[in-house]
Amino acid sequence: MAGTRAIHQAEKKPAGFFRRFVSVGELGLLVMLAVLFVIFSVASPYFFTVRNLSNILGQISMTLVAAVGLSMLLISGEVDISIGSLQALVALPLLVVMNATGSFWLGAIVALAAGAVVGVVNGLIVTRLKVNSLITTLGMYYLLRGFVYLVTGKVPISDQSGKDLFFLVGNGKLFGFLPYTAILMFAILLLFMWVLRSTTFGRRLYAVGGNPSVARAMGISPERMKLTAFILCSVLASVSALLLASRLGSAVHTAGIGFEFQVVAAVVLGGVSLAGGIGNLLGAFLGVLILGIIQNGLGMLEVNTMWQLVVTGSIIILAVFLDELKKRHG
Amino acid sequence: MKRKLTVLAVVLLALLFTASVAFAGGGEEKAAAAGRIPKRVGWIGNYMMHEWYQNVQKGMKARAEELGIELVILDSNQDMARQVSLAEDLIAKNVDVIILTPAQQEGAVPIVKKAKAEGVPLVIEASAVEGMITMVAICDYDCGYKGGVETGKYVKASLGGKARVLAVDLPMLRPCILRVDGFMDGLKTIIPDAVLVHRIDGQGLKDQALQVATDALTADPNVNVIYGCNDDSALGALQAYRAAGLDEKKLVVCGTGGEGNAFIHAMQEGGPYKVEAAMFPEAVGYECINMAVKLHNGESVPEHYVTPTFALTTENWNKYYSLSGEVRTINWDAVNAIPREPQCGKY
Amino acid sequence: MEATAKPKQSLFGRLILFNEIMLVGVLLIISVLISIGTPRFYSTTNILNILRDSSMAVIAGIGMTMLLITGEVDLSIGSLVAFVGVVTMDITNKTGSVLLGVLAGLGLGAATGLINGLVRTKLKVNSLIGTIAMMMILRGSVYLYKIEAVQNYHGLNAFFQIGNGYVGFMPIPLLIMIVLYVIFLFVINRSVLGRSLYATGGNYTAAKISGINVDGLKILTFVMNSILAAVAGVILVSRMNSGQPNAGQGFELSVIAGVILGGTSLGGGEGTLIGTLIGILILRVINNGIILLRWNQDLQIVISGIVIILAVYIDNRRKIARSKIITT
Amino acid sequence: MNETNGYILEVKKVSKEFPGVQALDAVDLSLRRGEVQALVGENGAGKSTLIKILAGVYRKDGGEVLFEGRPIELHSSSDSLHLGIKVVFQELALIPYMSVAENVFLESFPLKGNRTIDWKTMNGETGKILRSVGLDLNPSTPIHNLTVSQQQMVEIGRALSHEARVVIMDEPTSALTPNEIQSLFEAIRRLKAMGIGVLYVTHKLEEVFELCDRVTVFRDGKLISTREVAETNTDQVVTDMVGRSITTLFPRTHSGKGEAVLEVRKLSTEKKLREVSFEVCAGEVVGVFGLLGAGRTELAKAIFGLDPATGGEVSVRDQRLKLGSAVQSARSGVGLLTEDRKEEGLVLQMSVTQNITLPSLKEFATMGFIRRRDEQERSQEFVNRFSIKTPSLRHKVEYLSGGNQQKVLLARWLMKKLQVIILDEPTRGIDVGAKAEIHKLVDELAREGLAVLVMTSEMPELLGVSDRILVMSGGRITGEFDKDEATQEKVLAAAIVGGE
Repeated sequence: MAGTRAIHQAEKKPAGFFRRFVSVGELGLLVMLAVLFVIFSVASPYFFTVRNLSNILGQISMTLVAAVGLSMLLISGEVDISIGSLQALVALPLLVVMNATGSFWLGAIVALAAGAVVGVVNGLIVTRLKVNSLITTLGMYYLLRGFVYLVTGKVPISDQSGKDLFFLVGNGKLFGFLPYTAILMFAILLLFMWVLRSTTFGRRLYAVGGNPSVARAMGISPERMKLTAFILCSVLASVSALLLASRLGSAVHTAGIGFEFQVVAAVVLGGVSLAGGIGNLLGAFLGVLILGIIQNGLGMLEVNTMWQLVVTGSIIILAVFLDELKKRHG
Repeated sequence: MKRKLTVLAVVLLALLFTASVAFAGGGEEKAAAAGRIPKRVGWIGNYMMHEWYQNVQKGMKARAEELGIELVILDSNQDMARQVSLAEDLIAKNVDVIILTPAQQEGAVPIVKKAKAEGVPLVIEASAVEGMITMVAICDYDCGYKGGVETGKYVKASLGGKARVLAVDLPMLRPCILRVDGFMDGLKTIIPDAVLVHRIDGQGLKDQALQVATDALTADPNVNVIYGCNDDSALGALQAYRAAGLDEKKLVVCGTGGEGNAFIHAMQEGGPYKVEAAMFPEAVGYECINMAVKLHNGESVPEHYVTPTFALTTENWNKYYSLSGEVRTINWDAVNAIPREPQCGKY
Repeated sequence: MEATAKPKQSLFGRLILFNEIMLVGVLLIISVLISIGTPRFYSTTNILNILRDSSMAVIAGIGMTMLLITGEVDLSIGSLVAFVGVVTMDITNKTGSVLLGVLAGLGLGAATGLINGLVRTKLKVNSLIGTIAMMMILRGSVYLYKIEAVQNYHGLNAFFQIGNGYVGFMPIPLLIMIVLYVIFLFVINRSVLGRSLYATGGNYTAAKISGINVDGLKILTFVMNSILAAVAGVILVSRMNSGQPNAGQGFELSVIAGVILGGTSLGGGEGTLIGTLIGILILRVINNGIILLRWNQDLQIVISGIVIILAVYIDNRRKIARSKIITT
Repeated sequence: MNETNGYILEVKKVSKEFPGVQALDAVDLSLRRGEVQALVGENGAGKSTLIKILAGVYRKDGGEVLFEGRPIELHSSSDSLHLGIKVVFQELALIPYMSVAENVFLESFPLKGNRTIDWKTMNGETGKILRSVGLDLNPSTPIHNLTVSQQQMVEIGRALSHEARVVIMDEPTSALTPNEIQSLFEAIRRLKAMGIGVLYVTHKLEEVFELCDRVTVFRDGKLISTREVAETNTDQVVTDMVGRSITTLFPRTHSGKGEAVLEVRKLSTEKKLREVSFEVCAGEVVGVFGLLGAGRTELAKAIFGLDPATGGEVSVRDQRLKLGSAVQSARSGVGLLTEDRKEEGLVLQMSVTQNITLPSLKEFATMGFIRRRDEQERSQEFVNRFSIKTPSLRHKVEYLSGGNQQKVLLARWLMKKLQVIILDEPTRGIDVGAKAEIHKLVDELAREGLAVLVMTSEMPELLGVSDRILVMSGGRITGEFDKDEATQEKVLAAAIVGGE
């Protein structure tokens, strides 16, 4: 069956198709991006300014950091929709520890550890108990959120440590225009671009997502790879949670509601396939950037929320459709 | 091939941004500091699609027009992360004053800091944020309290002096908790032995309130007072009560807010919906603009500017509102005449 | 081999039932536990309340089950419920005719389903993403249509009755649910259409080769799903006696959760209406019990989450066990 | 390590059972260092099962495997890989969206430092390896851009790229052209020289005599013989393989042909077919032969309308079909038995009955509702008539043996009144017994006056079952023979013309 798949691939697609496919893929998004840039710049004098552009970078950073993790998970052939609830969860240990010890770093470490634990749980349920990842994380989506409500009693934990560092992480800017969050975001993006392209782990992730049985025949354990992917996804979601907490200056029980859909939409928009094995972080980045710019631009144009919803929804459908079109006629 | 593309893409993006830096001159120049009246005021609403904010907006727009202020209205749509971004957007748009309705109080602290840093005056609407200069808001506790007193009177007069209360709360928001507390305290001043038999979370949504109230009323069918921390909560619970086939003669409902026209219809139909702890959103919006002007001119302002609240009843509601078709208009004189508490009984 | 096969078969037969039996067991256990905690649970009023309240989720669940059987999903029904409610109420007010209002609501449902179906089959957009987008579009549109809640101005009693009335002791919504449930029980288990749903979800190409018009079938299923969701929307708006643009938030997930809990697989080709009914009731009973017991309401989502994962895990064990018995 | 006997790999009394099939029945096999041993036998003889056991894909039920004299347990693929047992599977085991080099080195990438993948070395090495098997292409090309034969060579390359002690090849030449085959043989001889043991599974006897030192024959899961190639000949091997003469295997009773039923004119597809034209008459069985990737499956799918066609026309009894509309073809009496049963034929979650009646449901329906009893009775008929071995009608097809699954699919089409039936590799992966039964059924179909089109890559099946033979290569029809003028040589010659 693995074979027949490979054969069909080979015979469906004429040579050179892949090149066109990739280029069309990213270039298509780049064109879309450029078009949006032009439209918004023409429509609003405030859009195309250093300040606003640096704002955009700051604003997309949370989505992107999480998107990097989710992309890798999707490439491995699984999905996680509990990251929104996770954002609310991991902010708790951060704030609690930070208020207790006065150390941001200590808090951050504990928070990331907490995130990793959730990743392990998700991963084990999917790989060991063989429960479909969408269902598993749907359960977690409820479970984590409820847990947060219970332990916080729906009272936010605000920052008593008065650490400037904590505020700066999410709100500070280098040279007054480059947000620290953006620097972190690009660092993480480039790091994992490298991981996916240049490390055994990265390539094997594609193998596992592309065809688990073949991977297994090559002595790769899909289970172990997917588990790792789940952990990475949760940890990166936790990093985004730290940035959010810093931007909010507190741990808020309602944080991250609907975040998971936002990230999934952006990543798929960027050409990462829900089927696994296909996609790359450059695409994911462009997907996030496009949605971020749409949101910011429509805000700049004072478009009301109703129209924002309608427009964003339509653009998502359009983008995914174009992607499909491209895949069909190479 | 792929690597080439990556490079290409990064380069392209880099270009776009550097270009923008070069471009930057245009938007960067601050709007020339205005005279007495700010040129542009920006409002970050929290849930603009909700009727309450629609009416706050009415008041704001009315006042802004009177003073010839350009009003920029944005909506965080209950997304805290978005709210911070929008604050940045507004600062980028060089507004003279920002009015903020926090999607979440604690979550708004960084915005206060940002505004301070950028030297943009900030008016907070609705709920207090640590480190803020000033807030325009009702007193939630006192609003509920007034509702409680008025409800108590009705209970004493028509329901035999016993009050068993079902409160449909929204514990997610502190103001709602305050309202329920206030309501009970107010009620107890008239009916000392009033009991809060069940306090449920209706999420401020009518369908949710309906569902949880259905269950709660099964647990305590002998409830005779329903209090909702907003109108939808109260109306949802009332629907549940009706559906349960319980006797409407034995019930009084008190809603909070006067967000839209729903409570007026409810009162007009002559059912158990007797009391509305009104919060006059139009007035809130109106005062927000006034406060914005004050701040712009560096006048001294109170930390909390209290806007009026009043317990409306089936008899007197039309002194404050008139409804023609679906358009409700506020009677300013009556509303401004309402005595306002210097500061709230509880925060 | 015939000889060895025989015992397997009977065991196989029993195992087939296992999932539903297990679910019923879970439902009973939970009910008993709650009844111990509070006598009120086991009262006709409460049972009827639970059933009447679940009717909306069950009706929508029928459609969602069929959709999942064909291997698709629809996340836009929550927003649709709100939109249908507002339109139904508004048209009823404008025309003074409940019938027209309801028809308008169902029409809107059908149209939405058609669009979802076309987006899936013609534009080939994955239904998960496509309907997330539709969820946003509908939520935006309902507010654009009417920003404030629409009241039942003429206080039409007929309208109020749809969701709150009784026939004898039987709540009308429950009656509607039972009728629809029985009809679709037959459609899914006994009709060519039903069989085609399973075939399409189980093996797309095989279904195609067998002469089933798979894309047409999927579109039809999307439409049926949306119409059923619209029926739920009509019941909800009548129960609220006003069209609320903010209604139905999270409705889609709670329905899907119930359906999955009922043993319908996300992969397509598997699922039963019985399971869906029980699954949704389990979740509803949990919520009901937690309030009756005056526990912290936040436990509702925690417990639901745990139950979902557990149920699906057990169902998997069952499938694995079965395949072992058969294949070795 | 044990040097006393020259055996690097020994299989002793190994058995494996699948539901309904005893795939391996206590077989022995021993492989010397530096030897090329042929393993031959018909489909279902157990060759592939043994290979999968040695590859760690299946677990053996009984017996033992010795590697260099030491007994070993192969729990997973990595076990065999670490021992240096490399397998080239018949169905390609490659990852379509990854590059050639990555697929070759998937097992362990060359690293720079100890983290980063060393693309330069990897591509370089891959280039060398590919050239060593006479393949010259850019290592960074993604797999799905290659022709099937190229993919096959890449797989072989992968087996050679690592520390191999034993190389097992499962019909590696089925898709290759003569030149490619020669370079493959050279590569294998190099392995031999390096003292590597090669187990070479094939059904092409000429290869056995050109390349191999010994030949082992399996039949119906049992070891029949192991002989020195030098001391045996084709006839002997064939008798071992078949155990009976070809004629009894394929009872072709009927060959009265009626008027043309299926007519294909200049049928072309974007990817493969080039103006294919032919016709099939009522009661006629036309066999279509071609190497892997010649376009057999594409032809079947294009005729049925499963794949879009770019040009040409297909008509059934002078009624022209809408190209690319499977629904219409199905409704106008065309049936398709796909090559890949599980992926494209059966609905695994459904019962035997439900699978059989799927295309003819309407016959059992009144007003769209199914008359369950009718359905049960009719399918029971067919289950008996085809002697489909199943515990019950409610039994899920998923759990039937390959042969019985195939019979279910045939029953499906016999139940429906058809004009034309297209059978794509109808006996792939089916044990010899069932195979014969299926050939009987094909004959039966023809006798009922259907036009039958059989796509096959099995020479004996082709020669046995068809009245007329079409040979395909590179998406074209490169030869047409009548039953009696057709010979293995002629057919193969035509199949290689213009092959990729």
